[in-house]
Amino acid sequence: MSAKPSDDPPAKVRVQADPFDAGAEAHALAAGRCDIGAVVTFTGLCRDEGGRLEALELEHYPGMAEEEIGRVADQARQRWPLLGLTIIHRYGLIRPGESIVLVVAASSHRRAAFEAAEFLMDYLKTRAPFWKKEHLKERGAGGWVAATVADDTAAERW
Amino acid sequence: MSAKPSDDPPAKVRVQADPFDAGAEAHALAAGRCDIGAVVTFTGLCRDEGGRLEALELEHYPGMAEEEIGRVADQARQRWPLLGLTIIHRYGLIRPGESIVLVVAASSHRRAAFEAAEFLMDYLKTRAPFWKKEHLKERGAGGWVAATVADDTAAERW
Amino acid sequence: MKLIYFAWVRERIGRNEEEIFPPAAVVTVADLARWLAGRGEEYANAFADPDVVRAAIDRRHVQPGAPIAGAREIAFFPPMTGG
Amino acid sequence: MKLIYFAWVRERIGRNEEEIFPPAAVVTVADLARWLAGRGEEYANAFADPDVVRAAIDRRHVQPGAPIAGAREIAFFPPMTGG
Repeated sequence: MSAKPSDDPPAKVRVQADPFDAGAEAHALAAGRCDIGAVVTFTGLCRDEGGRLEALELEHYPGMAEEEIGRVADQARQRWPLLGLTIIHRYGLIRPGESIVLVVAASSHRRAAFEAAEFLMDYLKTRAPFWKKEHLKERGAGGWVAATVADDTAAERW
Repeated sequence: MSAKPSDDPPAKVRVQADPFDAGAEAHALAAGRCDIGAVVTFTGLCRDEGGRLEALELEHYPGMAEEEIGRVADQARQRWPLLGLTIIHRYGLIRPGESIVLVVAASSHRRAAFEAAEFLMDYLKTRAPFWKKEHLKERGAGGWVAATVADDTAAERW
Repeated sequence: MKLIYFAWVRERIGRNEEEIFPPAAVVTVADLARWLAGRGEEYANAFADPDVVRAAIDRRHVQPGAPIAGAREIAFFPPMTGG
Repeated sequence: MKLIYFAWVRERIGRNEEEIFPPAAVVTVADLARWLAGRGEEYANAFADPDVVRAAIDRRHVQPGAPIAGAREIAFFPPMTGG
């Protein structure tokens, strides 16, 4: 499948400390349109790792974070015929149960929306300049979360 | 991957004429929980097919629709370790831009949530007893939408 | 037993549902479809391509070879187009 | 040129950023990492496993062999764990 990003609405990319409203973002993407047949929304949340975790601290590279997400978004828009795309990534202190990242991909058919959303998450995991540090309930500041081979492998699928 | 459906919360399955709020359903699934790391929400919407379509009329088999969706949901819960699952399918007259179907799958990791949501949509397309009839702007009642080979092929992947 | 029809199968036959009493020789879903097709033009039209029409017994999908004995409700319908 | 550090690279070096003036023999990102590692224990510690530390030049990911000539800002950081 091919698509011309120049004809599509640009991706909406935001890097912010504040929480976001996933439902409102997904709704905004499709509101007033009659050509969208499928909207896939991915929300990544902070887990407490079996009660061990007090919070995650997300450090990011200001400027590059937005730019790199924008580049990954452009890749997705070149590979799939998307009719809308929103990506939001939070930084700062995030508690278990809170959202960290949002990807909303809209297309006329479901396969493109699913594939683009999954591609974007795989790529954000390995290319977006964010680093997670654990804050533990028991001992305070824990270590930096290690990158996983599984995430690298997932990104190499595409 | 394996999971014991008996230990999981049951899937929430609804077949209804009324619209639904995708964001509220996704939020309800994860609210108050700290073990969910990924929520994938799929919304299927009515397209106007380039302005041709006035509305879709969805006929369904009352009783069997809920039961068959429940069976497909059980299959998904057996194949992936889901921490929450909501499926809503509308029937009746649906206008372009309105939502038709919702799948929300929650898991601790993204791969299971993505795969389960995609599996569910592929299976709902070919197994849930719903039939779409087109109402055209120009000539009134159109024909019944034909099942596509692509949908059958998609369901056979799993 | 009760028969129930959906979508263009329903429209071609001209009714939503009916009670039927097929002869003993009608054993499978495929037998039933053939027997129905012989009941008149509207049925013949609905079952013109027997490979296309799908069936459910008591709200579960079945193959053409499925026995109908003991069924309370048998549904005939086109390939599904939900989702 | 300006160097900028993130996560445990930043913590080990003990600063967020600094201006540096490497000698002309430092041509690539890998050269720069080796040169930095020789500046003291905290740098040696940060670049102990040079295959692990990633780099960006002017906010774009680069490979160790990338030339640093003309760079305004070079960042060093561990493998990313966002998403």
